[in-house]
Amino acid sequence: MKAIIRIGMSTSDIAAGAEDTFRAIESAVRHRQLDVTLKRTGSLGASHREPVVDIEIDGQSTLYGPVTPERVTPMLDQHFGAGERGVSDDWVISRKNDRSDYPFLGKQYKVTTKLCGIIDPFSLEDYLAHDGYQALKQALKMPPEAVVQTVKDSKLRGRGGAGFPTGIKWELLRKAPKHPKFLICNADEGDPGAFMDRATIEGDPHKLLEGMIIAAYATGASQGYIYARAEYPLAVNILRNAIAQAREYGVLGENILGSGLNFDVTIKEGAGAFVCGEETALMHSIEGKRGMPSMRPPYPAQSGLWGYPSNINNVETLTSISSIILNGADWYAGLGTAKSGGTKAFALAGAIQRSGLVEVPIGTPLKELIYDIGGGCANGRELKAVQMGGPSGGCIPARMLDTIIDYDEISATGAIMGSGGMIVLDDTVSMVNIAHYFLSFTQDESCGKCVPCRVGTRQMLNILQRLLDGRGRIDDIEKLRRLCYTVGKSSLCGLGQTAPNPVLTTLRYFEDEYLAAVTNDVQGQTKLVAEASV
Amino acid sequence: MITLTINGKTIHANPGEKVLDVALRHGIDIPHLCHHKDLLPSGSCRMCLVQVEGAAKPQTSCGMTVQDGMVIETDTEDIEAMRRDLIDLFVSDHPLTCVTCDKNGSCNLQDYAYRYNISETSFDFELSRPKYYDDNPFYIRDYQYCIMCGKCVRVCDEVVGANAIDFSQRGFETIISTPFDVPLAESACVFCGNCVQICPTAALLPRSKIGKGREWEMSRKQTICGYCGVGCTVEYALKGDKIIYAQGTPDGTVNGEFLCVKGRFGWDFVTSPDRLTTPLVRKDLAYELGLTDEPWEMPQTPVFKGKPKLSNYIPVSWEQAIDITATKLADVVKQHGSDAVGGLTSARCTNEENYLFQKFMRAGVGTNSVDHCARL
Amino acid sequence: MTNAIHEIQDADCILITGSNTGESHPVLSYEVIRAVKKGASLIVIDPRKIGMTEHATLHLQPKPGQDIYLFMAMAHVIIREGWADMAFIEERTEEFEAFQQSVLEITPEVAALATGIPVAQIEKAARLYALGERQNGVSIYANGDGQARGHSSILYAMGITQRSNGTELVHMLANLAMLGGQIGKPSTGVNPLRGQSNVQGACDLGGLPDVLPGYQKVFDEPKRKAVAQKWGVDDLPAEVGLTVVEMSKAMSAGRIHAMYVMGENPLMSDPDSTHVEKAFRSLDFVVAQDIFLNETGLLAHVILPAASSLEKDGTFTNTERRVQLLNPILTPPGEAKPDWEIISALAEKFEEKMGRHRNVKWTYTSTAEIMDEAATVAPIYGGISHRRLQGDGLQWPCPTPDHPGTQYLHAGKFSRGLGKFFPIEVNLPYEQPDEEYPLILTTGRVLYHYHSGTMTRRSEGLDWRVPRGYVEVNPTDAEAIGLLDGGQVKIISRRGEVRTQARIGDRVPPGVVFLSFHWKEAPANILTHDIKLDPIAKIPEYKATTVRLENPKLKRTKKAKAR
Amino acid sequence: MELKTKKPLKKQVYLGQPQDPPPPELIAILDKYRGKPDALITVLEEIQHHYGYLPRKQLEHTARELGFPMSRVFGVATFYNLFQFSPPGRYQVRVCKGTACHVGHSEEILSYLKEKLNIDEDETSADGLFTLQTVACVGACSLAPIVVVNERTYARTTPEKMWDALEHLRAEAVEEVAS
Repeated sequence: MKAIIRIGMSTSDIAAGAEDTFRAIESAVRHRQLDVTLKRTGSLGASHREPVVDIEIDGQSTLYGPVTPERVTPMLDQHFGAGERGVSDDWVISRKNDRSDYPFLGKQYKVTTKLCGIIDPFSLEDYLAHDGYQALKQALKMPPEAVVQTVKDSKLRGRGGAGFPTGIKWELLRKAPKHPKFLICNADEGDPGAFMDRATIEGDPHKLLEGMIIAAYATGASQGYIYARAEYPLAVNILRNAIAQAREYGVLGENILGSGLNFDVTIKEGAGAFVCGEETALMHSIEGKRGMPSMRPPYPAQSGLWGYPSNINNVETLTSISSIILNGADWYAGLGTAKSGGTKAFALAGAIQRSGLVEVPIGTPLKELIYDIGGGCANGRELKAVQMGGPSGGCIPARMLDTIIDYDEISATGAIMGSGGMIVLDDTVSMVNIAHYFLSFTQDESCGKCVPCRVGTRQMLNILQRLLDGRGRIDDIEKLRRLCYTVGKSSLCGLGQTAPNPVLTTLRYFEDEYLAAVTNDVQGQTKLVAEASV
Repeated sequence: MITLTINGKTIHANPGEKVLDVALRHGIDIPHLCHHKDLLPSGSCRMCLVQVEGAAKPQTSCGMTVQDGMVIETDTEDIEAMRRDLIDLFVSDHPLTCVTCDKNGSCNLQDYAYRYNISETSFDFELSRPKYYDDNPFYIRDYQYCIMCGKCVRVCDEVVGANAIDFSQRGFETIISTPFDVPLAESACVFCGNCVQICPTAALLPRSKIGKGREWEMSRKQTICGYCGVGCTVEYALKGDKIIYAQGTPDGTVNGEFLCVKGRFGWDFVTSPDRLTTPLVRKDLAYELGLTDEPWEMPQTPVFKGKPKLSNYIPVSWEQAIDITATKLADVVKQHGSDAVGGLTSARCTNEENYLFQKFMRAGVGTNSVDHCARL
Repeated sequence: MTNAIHEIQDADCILITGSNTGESHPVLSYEVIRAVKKGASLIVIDPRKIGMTEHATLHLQPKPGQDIYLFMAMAHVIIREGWADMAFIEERTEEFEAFQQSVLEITPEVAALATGIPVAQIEKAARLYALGERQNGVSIYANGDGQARGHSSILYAMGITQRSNGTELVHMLANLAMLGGQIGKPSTGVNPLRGQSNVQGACDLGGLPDVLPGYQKVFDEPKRKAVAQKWGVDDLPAEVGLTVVEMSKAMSAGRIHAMYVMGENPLMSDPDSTHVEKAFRSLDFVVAQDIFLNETGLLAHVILPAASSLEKDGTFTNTERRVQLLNPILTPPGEAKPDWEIISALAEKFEEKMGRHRNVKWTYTSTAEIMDEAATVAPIYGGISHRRLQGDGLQWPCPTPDHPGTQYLHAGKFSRGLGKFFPIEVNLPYEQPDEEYPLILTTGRVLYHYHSGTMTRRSEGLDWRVPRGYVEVNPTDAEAIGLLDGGQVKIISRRGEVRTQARIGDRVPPGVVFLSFHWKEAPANILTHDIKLDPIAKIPEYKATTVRLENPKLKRTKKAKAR
Repeated sequence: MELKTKKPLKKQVYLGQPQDPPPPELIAILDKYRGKPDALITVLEEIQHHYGYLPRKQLEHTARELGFPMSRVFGVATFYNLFQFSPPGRYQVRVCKGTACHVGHSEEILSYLKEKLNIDEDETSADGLFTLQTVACVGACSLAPIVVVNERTYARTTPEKMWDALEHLRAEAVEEVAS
């Protein structure tokens, strides 16, 4: 009998109490002298059922969750002991290897998160056993131009939010005349409600490294940086370990796998500034400066880190690469829509039945994601809107859930694809409150460099606060629109340019809520005017 | 040579130049608050946004390098409306106390508020940084007037290299400060005042200027600084016959707009009450010449132990002074020969004076023993 | 300066030695800062950690007086590594062989021993300077393939010249420049930074004992005669006169009986003040012409009140040889007059008292008229007139009225024809530390004050910032006498002692103390000496006086203990 | 305008910061980053990790030792959320402000704790036990609303439950001090 017990030990598992569960299982296994391989893994994504434990015996897997320490004994009894004693069906997530009996997992299509929750992120062997670094070996046999072309053909677009075609970005860096060149992985996942990148790194760090090395080979970069959030200590720890392993294995450092490629990766921990998600600010932060964005042009591909050509991709973009190389550009492009290939991961949260990390092909209707995978609105309430893209994004109303997940389609609604935060809002939520929430976040995180963002968002927030307090003035909505326009058009960087989005989409789809906030006061003001004229 | 079109006008520029610089040189007035020709572009004021053909969004002209065939509009209705809003936002965080403000008449923000006809903000007036520092005799810092253009930080870093100040905090609370808000004297500040010079508003003002008059009441005169050998052009603002403050001028030959602490703030010795205003003869000589009845003897206390005392002297007329000096020098020459007189000319006098002095020593007295402190 | 100030910001490498540029020439230091921010490399050679070292790529701290070894070793390395610009040397210079011979023995290892600077740093400095290597960024002088030698500029000041071997050091710097071909091009050259507003002009126009206006030697008969003729006299004295330091010796020796001092304060600025005071007191007659009553004025019999530079017109020549116009901003106080009017009246009267009836012009209607005359006398000013100086002024040499002036010297050809290499001999300071006087005192300036302080100490702000003198002491030397930061300390040399406040820190290395000479309460020149002057330039050795420190608080107890 | 400070400024000789050597533990940190111009943020992170906050004195040492202008050190330290200038309390109470938590009314938890502890955000309670902070998102949205105290996560919490938890911690601390 070959038995493996996998215990999800990602940050979210741990927050849900996975440490205690792990200890309980560990001591039980020792106590019972079971011949079982215990494996700490990343997260399977089913956050709503964490801590999650997978017991696999002779290839047959049973997935449990949430597994509290009290549930350990009956659960182990079930598989290794005297028989069934008190294991409730409610504890079981899935009894099928393909998880088709649990729609949250069964209906996803996993590429970047495929091995999360399956392998031990601290084990290089585990990664190698799952085709690890095969894509790199394959890429090194191709001319770098061909690698760039493959990525172009795959229709992979930057997963950081703006969706710029990755292959073109690589080509720009490849063609830049100056050396050295830098490759930066943006792992500063700053959107509230987004944790896809963290989960990916915590579940499968080598996949990111493999993507970076292939990118370095394709673009000619000699030094890589992973800019990670300091708030992600576990992810950073896992990455450090993976980098050390990769160096030892010979895929980082000089003359990688005998190909003549030299490339190494350094981790830079951010210190908490949302604006550092902006490329130029991120580079300033790597340089050890205040993370204030600078003007573009010059673009990073011309003059980036230390003034040298640089390329920034986010975690999800880079973790897509190895699968593209292994399975081919056509396969990847075929997953998505005509203009955009592959899959996209989302952190599904808010008023949803089944929350967690999900990955679906681009082109999937929102409805499918929310209802089939997420199980619809929680607590029997009515779904009002879906917020996508965090502070730079917007709210898509329930009636538009036929919209498919695609950069252009989502943009057309006024929201953005974003990095993958997806918050489901039910009918108890005030949309003015939501706009205020996101704007107060942006306003708080504004670097303060340019006036529209520094003062403009402040003034917008003041207006929203008034509306929330029922002190709205008659011209407030007009002013708000004017500010949205000016701030969006004239701000220096993406943070300011997209700051009005949460306001704009809520104004567009839920104007009545805004009007309601003003109306009271309109009457008041009318009354005042009337009194004055008497 | 690059050819581009701005507002329908064909313009030639050198490769590498920025659109804003080129436009300003050709008399196209693109509004700007954070731009300075000697500093790296920052793009923080957003006033110089222009519409570039083919670009979806307005572009920042101070940071944009000219390219052949560019077609640019600097004052479309959309852009002008945006600029108006920006000024509106600036003044929501900047008191429009122009009536009593010492910057009145030379304030860039005031100029734009005038241009866009903004007498008060249409938003909520909310002061983000009402901090006031009067911690040195050279200049005050009144941050309620600061518009965060960052020119002071850049000049301190890029030109002076002192790095006394930097942005601190973040967002709406961003402020320019010394480390831990220490007084300037305890920071790395060298009091060159170049930040004061290029501050577009009243956030940084020379202390000597405050309450001393309106800009338009002052006359301006330029000369060469009398301190070190660099030879900076300094402009003095005078009210009547009083210097109110000194500053660089953008077209200073050697120094551009920049000065040091002595050149900018060290001119007040000129009006010191210690200035010599009349020729003087020491009392012992005066007695000898019969100019006074009181006998007097020069004390033997070493000079550094004593204090310069005017009471050791009696004032005389110029005629007397010149006569006495000429007589005394002539006596020495007649008695001991030309080389018994030595002359020290001055590195702080003009070329003409030095020329005349050595001419006097050589052709008049007849000695080459003329020197100055060139070596000291 | 061989080159113009504005060229500095485009240099690829800047070597600063013996110049506290940030404090003594602040605005010129802005050019250096701008060059560094654009990626130029900066080598600072100074025993002290001056402000510029914060921006330096390389800060070399030679033991005071030993830097000649460093420069020679740099030359040694440049020749050894093949970094010398041989094409330039062959085409433009002479006597290279003799120079090469003189640095043959001075390997970096030898220099390292003498200066205390690691070999690797000497080699790096040699490379950066000779090849004009940048830290980053692209040289504006780079040609397409990026192979061109970068442009390196040397800036120096009194730290090099106020030494008993100052002339040799200057020759050595010129040798270095020629070795790398770093002269006669923009952003290169050997650039002395002149201290006073018009020290350059005072020299140009003959304020020196050995030259007539335009650096025409007094013993060069044809030139002297030509000047004499223009002035309307038969001939002029042909013997070289006395320098300022020599004058005070001559006063003591009874050879000089009267002094005419205009706008100077030798009592504060000359070495061995005690001796200078004695010398002045011995004179029959002293006339001081100044804007304030200074220390020297105290010993004068007649004081003539002069106008300050803000109260007169005329011209100044700055350190880059640029002649610029002054404009009066204020009127002189009381009866004070511009110096030229005073000299004019005095000369006229002097002629009269001498009973002469010569046709020598002493009376002028304006400074412009004086300049017109000077232009006919000094060929380098030949084309200069006030009318032409409107705007940006002119950089001499400007020999003719249609000459545009000269931005940098030695372009294509050296002024003297071929550039001459001077073989170098090692000479060290006269005073060497010993048991009694174990420390080396170097004097200099601070940002907020100017020369003997007569002006700046009467400026409210400047005096507020640094109201008192202080001596910089390394913690090691402070500890030895129990001296605390801010405590009183006595500095004693063989000539005298001063008492001042101590500033303890690592701005000076162990064994070195620094005192500026701005403070009459702590007159640094009480300590300095004029024993060994530079044999050619006659400059005293201000940068290496040996002293000892005493802690006045400690002295008594120590003595008591000894008993 | 008129000067707000009327009295004449006092003359002073400012001798600069005393140049005593940095403490050994700081040297150990700084030695790793000498000659690395990009290390400032990393150094500050390590200093904060060691001391729990950024002591002014150590920042001054850092600036001088590593050759950074002090203004830049201060500018960087005040820019990033992570850094703090005063010693934190024994427990760092961080209320998550992520979207899911916001929708789950984390605001109420924050204001309740503020009221109960009688402090504002980023302040430490008078007894030195609790420092109240907010965090943008801890990324455990399924457990919203969340409060993290030091390393421990309190999931799906409420104002009252959270206050109870803090009371419990306070008792623990008191007990520990007593013994």
